[in-house]
Amino acid sequence: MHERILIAGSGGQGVISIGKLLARLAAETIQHITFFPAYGAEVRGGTSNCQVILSSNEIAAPIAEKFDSLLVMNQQSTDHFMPLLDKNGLAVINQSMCKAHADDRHVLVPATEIADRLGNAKAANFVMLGVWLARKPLIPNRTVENAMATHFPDAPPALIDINIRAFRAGLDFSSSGDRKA
Amino acid sequence: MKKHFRVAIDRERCKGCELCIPVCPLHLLAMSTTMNRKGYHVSETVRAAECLGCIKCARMCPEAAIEILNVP
Amino acid sequence: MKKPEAAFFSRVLMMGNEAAAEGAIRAGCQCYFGYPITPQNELTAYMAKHMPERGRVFIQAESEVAAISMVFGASVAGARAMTSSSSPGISLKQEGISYMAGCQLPAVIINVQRGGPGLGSIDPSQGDYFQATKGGGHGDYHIIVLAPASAQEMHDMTMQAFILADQYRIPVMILADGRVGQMMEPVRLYEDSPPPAPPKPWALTGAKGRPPQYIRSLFMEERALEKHNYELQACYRQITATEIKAEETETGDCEWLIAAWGTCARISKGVVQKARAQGIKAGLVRPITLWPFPHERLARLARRSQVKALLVVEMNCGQMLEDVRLAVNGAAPVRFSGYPGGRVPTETDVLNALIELTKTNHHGKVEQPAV
Amino acid sequence: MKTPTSGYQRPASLTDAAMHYCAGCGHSSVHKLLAEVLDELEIRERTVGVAPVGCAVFAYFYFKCDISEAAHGRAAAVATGIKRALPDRIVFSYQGDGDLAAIGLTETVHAANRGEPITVIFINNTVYGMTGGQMAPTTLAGQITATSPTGRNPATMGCPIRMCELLNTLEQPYYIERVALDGHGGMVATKKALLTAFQTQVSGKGYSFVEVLSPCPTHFRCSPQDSLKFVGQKMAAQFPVRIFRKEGVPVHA
Repeated sequence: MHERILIAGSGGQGVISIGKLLARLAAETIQHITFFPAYGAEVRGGTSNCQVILSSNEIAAPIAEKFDSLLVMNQQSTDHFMPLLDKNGLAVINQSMCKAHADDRHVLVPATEIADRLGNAKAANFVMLGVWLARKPLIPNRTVENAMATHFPDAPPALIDINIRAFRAGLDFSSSGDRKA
Repeated sequence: MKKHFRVAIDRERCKGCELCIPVCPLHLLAMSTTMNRKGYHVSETVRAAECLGCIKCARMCPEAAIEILNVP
Repeated sequence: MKKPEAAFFSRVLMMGNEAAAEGAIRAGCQCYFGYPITPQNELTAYMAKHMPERGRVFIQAESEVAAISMVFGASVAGARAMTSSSSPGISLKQEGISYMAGCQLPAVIINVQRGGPGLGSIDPSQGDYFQATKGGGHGDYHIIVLAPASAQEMHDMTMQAFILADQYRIPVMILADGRVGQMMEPVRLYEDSPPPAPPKPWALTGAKGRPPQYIRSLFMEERALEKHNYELQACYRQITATEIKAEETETGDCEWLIAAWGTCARISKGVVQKARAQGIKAGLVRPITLWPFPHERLARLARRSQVKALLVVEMNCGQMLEDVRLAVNGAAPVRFSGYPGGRVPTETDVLNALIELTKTNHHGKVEQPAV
Repeated sequence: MKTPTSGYQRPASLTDAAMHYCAGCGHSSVHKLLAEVLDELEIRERTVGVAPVGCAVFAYFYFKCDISEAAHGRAAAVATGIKRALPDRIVFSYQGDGDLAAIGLTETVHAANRGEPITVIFINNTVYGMTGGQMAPTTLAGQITATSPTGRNPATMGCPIRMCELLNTLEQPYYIERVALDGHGGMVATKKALLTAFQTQVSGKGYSFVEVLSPCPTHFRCSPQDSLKFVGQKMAAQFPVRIFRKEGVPVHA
């Protein structure tokens, strides 16, 4: 197993948060992990992104050129990073904020709208994570839900609740969304 | 009983700055015409036995070259 | 016997900056003095949180110059002391580093390199190799320089740095970069009690029950400085004889030898695998101590008959390159693949450079390039 | 303090080394007074000093206490490091005007602002002595030095910095006093100020700062006696001699 993931969006969309959560939870079962939050030239113009590599083998280069998974949350990130998707890769695209043509490799999800309906548009990142994890079950769903409170100790319970519901909505979307497509 | 003092000047420490000379109320100090090994004209005592022990000269000496000793 | 798998679960995912900070704490660092600069801020913040709660010293100094001077003072007093910064801040610390080298004071300095010269960028860089290994400050001195390539090594090498610093009474620099500092990876934390510091009879702790002593780097007496410098050099020779570390990957039969350090070494490790998959017999030598530098190891490898050329890979315009050329001394051609703009090279970048190098091999040996 | 009738002996905290300072130099006087204070408070064996870069760089040859060098201007930061590592030791820095008020101004101000419980002794003689009498941050307006050959011109060279006043704007310092080595009275006052400063630290009260207006006969280009007059008249006119901060509270003259 060698999964290269890139999560990107605008600052405040919580892309670093879910990337870090993913890396932390993966560390419980997956031997080799590297997480890199872009902090330099890549984040100019208010964008934010992070890379997560999960592998059963030693990770030599801690930098990926192509990605097996892309989670992109705004148009700028989509434009910038879609060319980096591996030919067999999977892209989860926040349809609420991006125009992208659906093809086999793309899952279009109105993540911001779904989160907004649940009570907080900022939980869109967890919708995205749910959609992705339903397609790539590298971590048990329960692990993610259980970890919400411990990994975000400063978050108020109501927000954690919305995050969990957003995550579940993402999981559900993925299973039902396939049928709709 | 009246105490007696003696001014002791370490000639080799003295740099001849003369700061001790004007502070003595009894004018017991004066510049020597001879030099120490470093080439300074040094301060020396005249009428040393008259010292009152006010230690003003010792206080003034930057080099701590002056000691005021009790004489039994 | 192998340790039970439980140890695997006790590891924590940590940023390189934090892993270094935790390494320092577990090494018994008593005093930390820092000043904010990207991309090492997490290290300072980690120390701000965790040093005081252990009753140890943390100060956010008024400048890098002040921070290194506080390290100087704490080291004078016999404490294990550390500071961290990034390239422009390290330039400012060079004053204190030179003084500590002159005064033979142990200390640990972490440099999470960013681009330069000047403000440069905040992206990862390896542009401070010269500054670190050739003596960034004034005078005739060296410091030990260790180059980590992972969060785990940030942890382990920071601990090791304190041991080396105390052992040789010398400043030790961890020469990391923004990538290693910002990257999160699983880290197995050192669990034992801190390695004991050797006695420090030279430390200034008050002249109780012993003659007063002083610490200085000013030697005005006739030939005193000459003698002092020879003593320093003797110490450097001892370090060179015993502390050189380098890692080799697939060098046994390699024809194309990559030399790289830190992040570039890790990328190059991936390149070796990819090149071998294409039938190119590549190998990697990775200096772990940049000073002392593994000159002899490089020379030995370069002199092997099957080695056709070396490729030095760095995120700069060719700094370790000079040491490699000195070591190889004409035994094989040395080419360079550099990335000075803050961009971390990909495996493809380096692989292409390597393939290009193999193509220039027309007559069994590569011609020595001008640059 | 010793009563006059007990005589006077060379302080035990001074080594036997002959000091390298010029005849009538204020550094010699303050060294002597400082040594007396170490003796009287019986703190020599738990004191660590920090010497400056400047004329007093060799201070470690003259005191029987531990002393470290520091890079130029960094003495307050070095003293901070020592004091934080060894909080029960008595730590002082001894600095001239170039070291403390020019290159080391930042370190000086911030150590004071943190209220580091150290004692800072500031020798202000208005010139860089060791390098040959150049202009210092405290050089008086119109004063001729090697680098202000026609006299310090405030329009282009700034005005003399008053360090006590500057530090007295901070909240953390506990004791700040300026004294002048302008004669016998000045010697007594300086000794008293040094004693108070070290007592402040011994009793764990906080940051203490003593500025000593100090003669430099060589660069004042006059006799030691006349250099005392320069200190008492010219310098004291620019740098008022008084207590600025007592028990943590600013004192208004």
